[in-house]
Amino acid sequence: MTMASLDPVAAVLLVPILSAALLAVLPGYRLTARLNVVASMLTFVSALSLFVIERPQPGPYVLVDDLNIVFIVLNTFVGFTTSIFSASYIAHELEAGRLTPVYLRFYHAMYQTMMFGMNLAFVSNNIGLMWVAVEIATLTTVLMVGIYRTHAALEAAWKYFILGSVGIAFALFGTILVYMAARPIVGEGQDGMIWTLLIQNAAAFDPALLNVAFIFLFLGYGTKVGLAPLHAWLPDAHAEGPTPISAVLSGLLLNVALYALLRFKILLAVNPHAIAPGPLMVTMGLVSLIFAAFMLYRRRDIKRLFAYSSIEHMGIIVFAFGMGGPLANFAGLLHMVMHSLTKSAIFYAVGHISQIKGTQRINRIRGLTVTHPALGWGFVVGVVAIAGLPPLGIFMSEFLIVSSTFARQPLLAVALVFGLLLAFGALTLRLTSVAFGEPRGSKASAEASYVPMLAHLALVLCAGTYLPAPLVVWFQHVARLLG
Amino acid sequence: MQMHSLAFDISHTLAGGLVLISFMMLYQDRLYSLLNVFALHAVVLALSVAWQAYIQDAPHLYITAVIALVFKAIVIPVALHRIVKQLGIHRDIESAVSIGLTMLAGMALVALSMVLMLRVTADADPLAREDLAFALSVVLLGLLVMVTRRNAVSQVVGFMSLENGLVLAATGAKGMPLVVEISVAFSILIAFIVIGIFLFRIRERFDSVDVSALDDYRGERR
Amino acid sequence: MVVISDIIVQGVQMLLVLLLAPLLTGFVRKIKARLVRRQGASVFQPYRDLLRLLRKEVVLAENTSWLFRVTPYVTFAAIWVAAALVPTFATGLLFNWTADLIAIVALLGSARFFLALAGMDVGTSFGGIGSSREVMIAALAEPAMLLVFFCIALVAGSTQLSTVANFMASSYVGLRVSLGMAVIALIMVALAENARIPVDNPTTHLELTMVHEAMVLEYSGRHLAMIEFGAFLKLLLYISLIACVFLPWKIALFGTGPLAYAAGAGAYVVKLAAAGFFLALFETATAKMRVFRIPQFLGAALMLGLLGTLLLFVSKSF
Amino acid sequence: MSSLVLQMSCVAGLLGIAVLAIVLSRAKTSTTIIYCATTAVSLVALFGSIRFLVGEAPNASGLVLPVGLPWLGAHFRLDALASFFLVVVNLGGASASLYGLGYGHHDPAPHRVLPFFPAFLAGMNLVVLADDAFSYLLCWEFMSLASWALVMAHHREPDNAKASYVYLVMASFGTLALLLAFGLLAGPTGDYGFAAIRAARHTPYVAALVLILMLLGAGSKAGLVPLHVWLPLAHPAAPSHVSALMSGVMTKVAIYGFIRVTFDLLGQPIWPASVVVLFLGGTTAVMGILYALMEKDLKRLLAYSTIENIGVIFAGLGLALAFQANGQKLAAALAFTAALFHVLNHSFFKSLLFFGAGAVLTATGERDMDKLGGLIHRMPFTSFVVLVGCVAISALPPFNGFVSEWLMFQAVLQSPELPQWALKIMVPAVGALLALAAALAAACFVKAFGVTFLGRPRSTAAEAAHEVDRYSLSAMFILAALCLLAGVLPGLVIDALAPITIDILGGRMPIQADEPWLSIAPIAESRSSYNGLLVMIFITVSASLSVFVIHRFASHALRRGPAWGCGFSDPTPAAQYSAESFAQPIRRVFGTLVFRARDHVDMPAPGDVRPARLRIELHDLVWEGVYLPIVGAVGFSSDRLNRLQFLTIRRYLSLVFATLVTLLLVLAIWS
Repeated sequence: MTMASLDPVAAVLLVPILSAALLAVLPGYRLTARLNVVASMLTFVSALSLFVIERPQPGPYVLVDDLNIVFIVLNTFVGFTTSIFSASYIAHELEAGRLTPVYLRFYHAMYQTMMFGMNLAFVSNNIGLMWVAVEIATLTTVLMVGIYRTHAALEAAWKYFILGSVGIAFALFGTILVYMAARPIVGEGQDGMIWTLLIQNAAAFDPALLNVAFIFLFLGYGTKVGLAPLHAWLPDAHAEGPTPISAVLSGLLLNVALYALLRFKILLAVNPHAIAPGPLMVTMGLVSLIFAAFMLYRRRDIKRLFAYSSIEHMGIIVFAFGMGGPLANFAGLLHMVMHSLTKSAIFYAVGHISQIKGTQRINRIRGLTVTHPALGWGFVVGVVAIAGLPPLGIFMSEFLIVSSTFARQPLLAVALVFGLLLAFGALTLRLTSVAFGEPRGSKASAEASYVPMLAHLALVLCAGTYLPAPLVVWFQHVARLLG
Repeated sequence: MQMHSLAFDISHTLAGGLVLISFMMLYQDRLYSLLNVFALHAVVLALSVAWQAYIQDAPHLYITAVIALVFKAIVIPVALHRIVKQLGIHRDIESAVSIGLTMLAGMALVALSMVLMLRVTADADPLAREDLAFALSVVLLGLLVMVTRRNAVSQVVGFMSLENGLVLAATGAKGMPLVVEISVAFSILIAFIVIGIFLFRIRERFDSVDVSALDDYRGERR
Repeated sequence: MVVISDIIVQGVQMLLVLLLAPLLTGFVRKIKARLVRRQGASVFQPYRDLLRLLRKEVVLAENTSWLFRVTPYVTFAAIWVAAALVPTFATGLLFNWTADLIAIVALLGSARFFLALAGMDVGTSFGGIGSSREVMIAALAEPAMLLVFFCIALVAGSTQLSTVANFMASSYVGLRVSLGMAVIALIMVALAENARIPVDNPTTHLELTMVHEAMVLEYSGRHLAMIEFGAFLKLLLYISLIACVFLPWKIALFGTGPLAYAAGAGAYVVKLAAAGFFLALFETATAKMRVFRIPQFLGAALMLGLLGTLLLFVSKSF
Repeated sequence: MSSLVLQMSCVAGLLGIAVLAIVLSRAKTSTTIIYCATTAVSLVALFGSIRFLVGEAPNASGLVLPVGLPWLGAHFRLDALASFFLVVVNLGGASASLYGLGYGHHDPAPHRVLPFFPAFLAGMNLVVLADDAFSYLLCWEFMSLASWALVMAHHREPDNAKASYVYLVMASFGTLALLLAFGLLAGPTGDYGFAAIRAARHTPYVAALVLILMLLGAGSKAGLVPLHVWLPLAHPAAPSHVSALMSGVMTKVAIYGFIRVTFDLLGQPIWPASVVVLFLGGTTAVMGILYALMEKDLKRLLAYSTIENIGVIFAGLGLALAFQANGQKLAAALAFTAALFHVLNHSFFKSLLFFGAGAVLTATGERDMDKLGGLIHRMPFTSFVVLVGCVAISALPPFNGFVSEWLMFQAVLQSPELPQWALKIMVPAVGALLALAAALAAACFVKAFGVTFLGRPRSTAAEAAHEVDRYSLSAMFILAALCLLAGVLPGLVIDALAPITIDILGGRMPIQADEPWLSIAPIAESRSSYNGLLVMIFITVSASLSVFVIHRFASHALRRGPAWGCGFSDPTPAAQYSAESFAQPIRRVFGTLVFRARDHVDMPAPGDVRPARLRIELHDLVWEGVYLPIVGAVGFSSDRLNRLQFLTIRRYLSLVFATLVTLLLVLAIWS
């Protein structure tokens, strides 16, 4: 841990991997859970310290710039809160006997490994390394999705695994192509993969190669982002895995893939002759949004419901980045952050709910606000937030996206609004049935801490009404960076 | 980076050979023969990688070649033979699309990849260009195998041939770092898949592992 | 001093309408009787009826509330005020400025409103029939009347009855299609509003055909007297309305001394008589129509009114 | 500046009260405390806004808070228009709070009402004060959200779930429409401040689009047909004092939004806009009141009549647009004043009537008029004030409803000055529609009052009814008094509205204070004048005169006896006219066309003992023709798409493959 004080970047990477090794061997639930929390907190702290200390020079492997620091901090923060949530959640799972201590050890180790993978993906300055990191994160989540060993869980994991592998392959091919494009300019070997060098010379790259590369990268990482029609793994993985993992998947892993996409979008944007990635992203974003919105109506499993809502929001974000421009990019970033916070908060709530009620069937859950006021209203606020109602954060980003789009591309904005309204209808429909009406199901009080959920919601609420000026300046800078 | 024509021709022939073998895979309708063809595919890949290692005098590529040879050309096919026996998967492949159509689609894909790749501006060295074109077609053909075959084993085979395409591209890319690591990583991935098939007793096709089964558990039924 | 005289003239007018109203009804009844070769009661019979009713005791149904007892006076007062607003023999009277044509419609409307409520108050099915049919009729009659008044107001450039009357009397209005339509529509509305044949039969007591009568079925004694009196006034009001708007012949302008007033009053009586005669003639000549033909009848009035208003623009636009 | 600060601090106070309510949600005394607090704060805000409006030359003052959109901040501004609507909002808020002091104690779940009630008030205040697109929409949606929570207060009735759902979706639809409108106004650079928007030049294309979007957005909140469907569901579902706020005030806030954008931000209007608004207003008025006539649920009837009044207001605004587009300031001011006056009046009597409905609800537990009746004997005060409200809303003199109606007609009579033929023809037609609506409204409220309060009780609950508490009564009496006041002294109101017309239209009506005898003359006395005070005096004088004369000179003997009824003595109260039977003639006349109404009579054969049955078939054509198809389409497509949830992995792979190939093809063809 001494390194953490020395070099935060190293800490961000080392703390998780070391604690993963430690957790793999340590027995006992209480200790490991606590250790998990502590490790995540340390990671978060060291990530925060990235703001204060002067940044390390971009090396061949590591890079810290304005873009990824946002992601890292968000990532480590949600990782931290989720570890708190997972402590109480896993305790219940142990009592319920759905997990054995062995798997628990495995779970914690995997958790930290995944955090490591994601952080690595963020800080890596090398597109090959980034690829590796994303795959590490993916494969660990695959293993965790299947951790319950139920038929359903294995199915989900398997599906995730196969589709993920294809995605991996695509991403790799794209990466190779980028290298090929870069080689004549930046020369052979390591340099051909170093992001900072690439971005400097991208203007001279061979556009035709870049185009093909982008398509493969888009599909490869897009599979992880969960863009329709590459989304198939996402709902089941969310629904069958342990809820903390669902939270992390929605809140973080999707962002990792998105981050990779953004990197390459910037790369392409630099090259004048390459295709504009915008239309592609806008199309896929809209398709995902509207498709997911329709799918929301027929969901019966509460976790699948919110998994689809994640697809929907990823669609919105990709749409925003596809539109580009300072406003839309700002909105996209904001939306991404807000969605991570909100969606993970919702999954915390859903986790407690499904544990209390002993089911994930929506129609078996009713009148939560009556039986569990705190949980129920928290859930209400979360869903209201994710549905894009003020005074919560997502409203602001949606406001910016829609209004800025309508002024530029009215038809696109209309389609976007259509999707938003559809999704809104579905979510509120479920909300009214779950949170209100005659209570149904168990009324047992949950012995769980709502702190993570409430913390997230508080942040979202605050962001919806007041964004601190430094953060705004930061975002605007990043937005300009995204072009 | 002047490449004298012999070397060029050889690597070109090998790459072309890979594409050809991918086509052979497309019209296999017996499982065992498919596996054998795949073994051949792997061998040719190994050769081409080795050749690349030689002409680029990049010794680390030999490792990749060896992996390809040992792991893909021998271990995996054998393992799959075993599985086919043990799980009593019957021998002939039911394909979703008729062989003829598949062949036509394959042609189209190859044409597509050519069109895309030969756009690459001339100053990129021709070898890389040809290689990429072939690699892309191998990748696409592998994917085609995956989606047209209803049989888990043949789908794995498809995936592996796709991955061969990747390795071909990676090795063709002169001085590309991490190639070895990547090929190792992929071999592990494939091992996982094979083990998965074995563990989960996925007999006929991935379809038996279909999500509708999830719904017995979670009531996502229509 | 001027104010005093104003008040006097206004008072005269209010008393005049009060006195003439029963006489008009009696006159109409007499003519009707003569037309069907009956002797008929004397023209002063309505006065006698009223007095007798006033002397009788009131029998209230058990369920009735204070509303039932207040209504006769409210309706009477509303109609009376409305009548006072209409220039009969002279224009520019004191009250004329307090309200205009639209207000007159509204005043009659409030009279009907309370009457209909009173009908509901008893809690018998007859009151209900009466009220519901009455409001149905009103729902068509009122807009028709308003449209007629739009038409008039657009011609005269004012909804102020005195101004209208002056305009009609003084300047040469010319024969306007729309005014013709307006007068027809107004007459139709008047028939409906006063429960005359063909819309309603004031003399019937066959339950299912009656509208107005059903509504006031439970009234007796002085209450009935007030309501009857209100009805008389209403008839007078409509006739004098038509008279002062469409034939403001000899109507005295504001402030032209007593002589002019006297002449105006004479002319007014003549107009009333003529109108009463034609009314009687019309009623004897036609038969009552089914309740659900009434909407078509009034709808026609509505259309005429609207048409008149629209045609105005045609005639105005050049 | 100070007035604005005062308003803002009142809003802050309301929000604070909301938090307080959450804190002591379970406390016994919470109801009293909260409603007292809201009453006090609303009164302060009310007097502040009145002072600003009628005080010396109201000049707009702005305020920027460092919240909301970061680089913009939250702008708030108080001008004449805003202050008028603040008067409406806070008057409604104060009376509703006062009413709640009594009514709230009957609430089964106060902790589901108390926190949201102040928040709702705060939201409405903020919408009126907001001065940039973002804050406006934020507050707007916040208001919807709070009211939604209030509709959800009695969430155990299944109907309320549906009501609140439809409400929320429609509200969101409206917000998105407004969002698009503002996006268009703000332009790609995104200067969302109203000042910037006001300054910018807008092309006719933009203006037209914005108008349509505003009609969708504000119209859906205000309840313009065909966007009204949520209103009769949601308003009755809420607790009665909230229904009063939603009907009497929130719809007005929507109208404020419409005025703010179409009159203020868009600048000089174009005349075709007015045609659309006029048409929508007229049809909404007539449709709304016809719906109300068909209704037998008291609160739903009131909600539908709200739709009618909204239609009237929009018609007035349409007139104002028409005149303004042709630069006829005076006529425009007249129409605009009429519309605003009606806004004020409707907020009076609709709140009053909803309070009355709430009183009936607490007294009998019934909303179905066919189970009520005879309440005038058991609830004398309530029935009296409700009668006042009914008279006022039926636009009968000397009450306030008539004055605004009258002004409206005066504005209609200005139509000959309009150059465009379309308007020449349109305006009188709309006038006819308004007249029809007014007459039907009278019929509707005869029915409402007659069936609910008069006749004989139709159920034991109605027999056992009792008068309500004094807080509710006082709230109702205050509103009734205001109805009368505004009716007899309209001149004061008109003069108070003048600053707004000057602000928005640049013209004003003649100063009514100069007119003799407190009468009002919109253009000139020779054209038209009305004097509510005199009319009232004359009526009272002549009525009391006749009473005096009769009781002086004629008999005042009186005897109670059984009802005569032409000898048919019907023992059972069921034989009375019910709400539906009362509406039958009008159903026959209009319903057959508008609702495809059919009466199915099942008359048993002679000798058959079973009772004859009458079944009335009504179709809400808007719901069946517009909304059900949409629901069906969504359901259908989600069913179709839902199959994608059940594919096999190979199929998913082929999806991926297909996507890849398509993209590559696009690339090959494109570049």
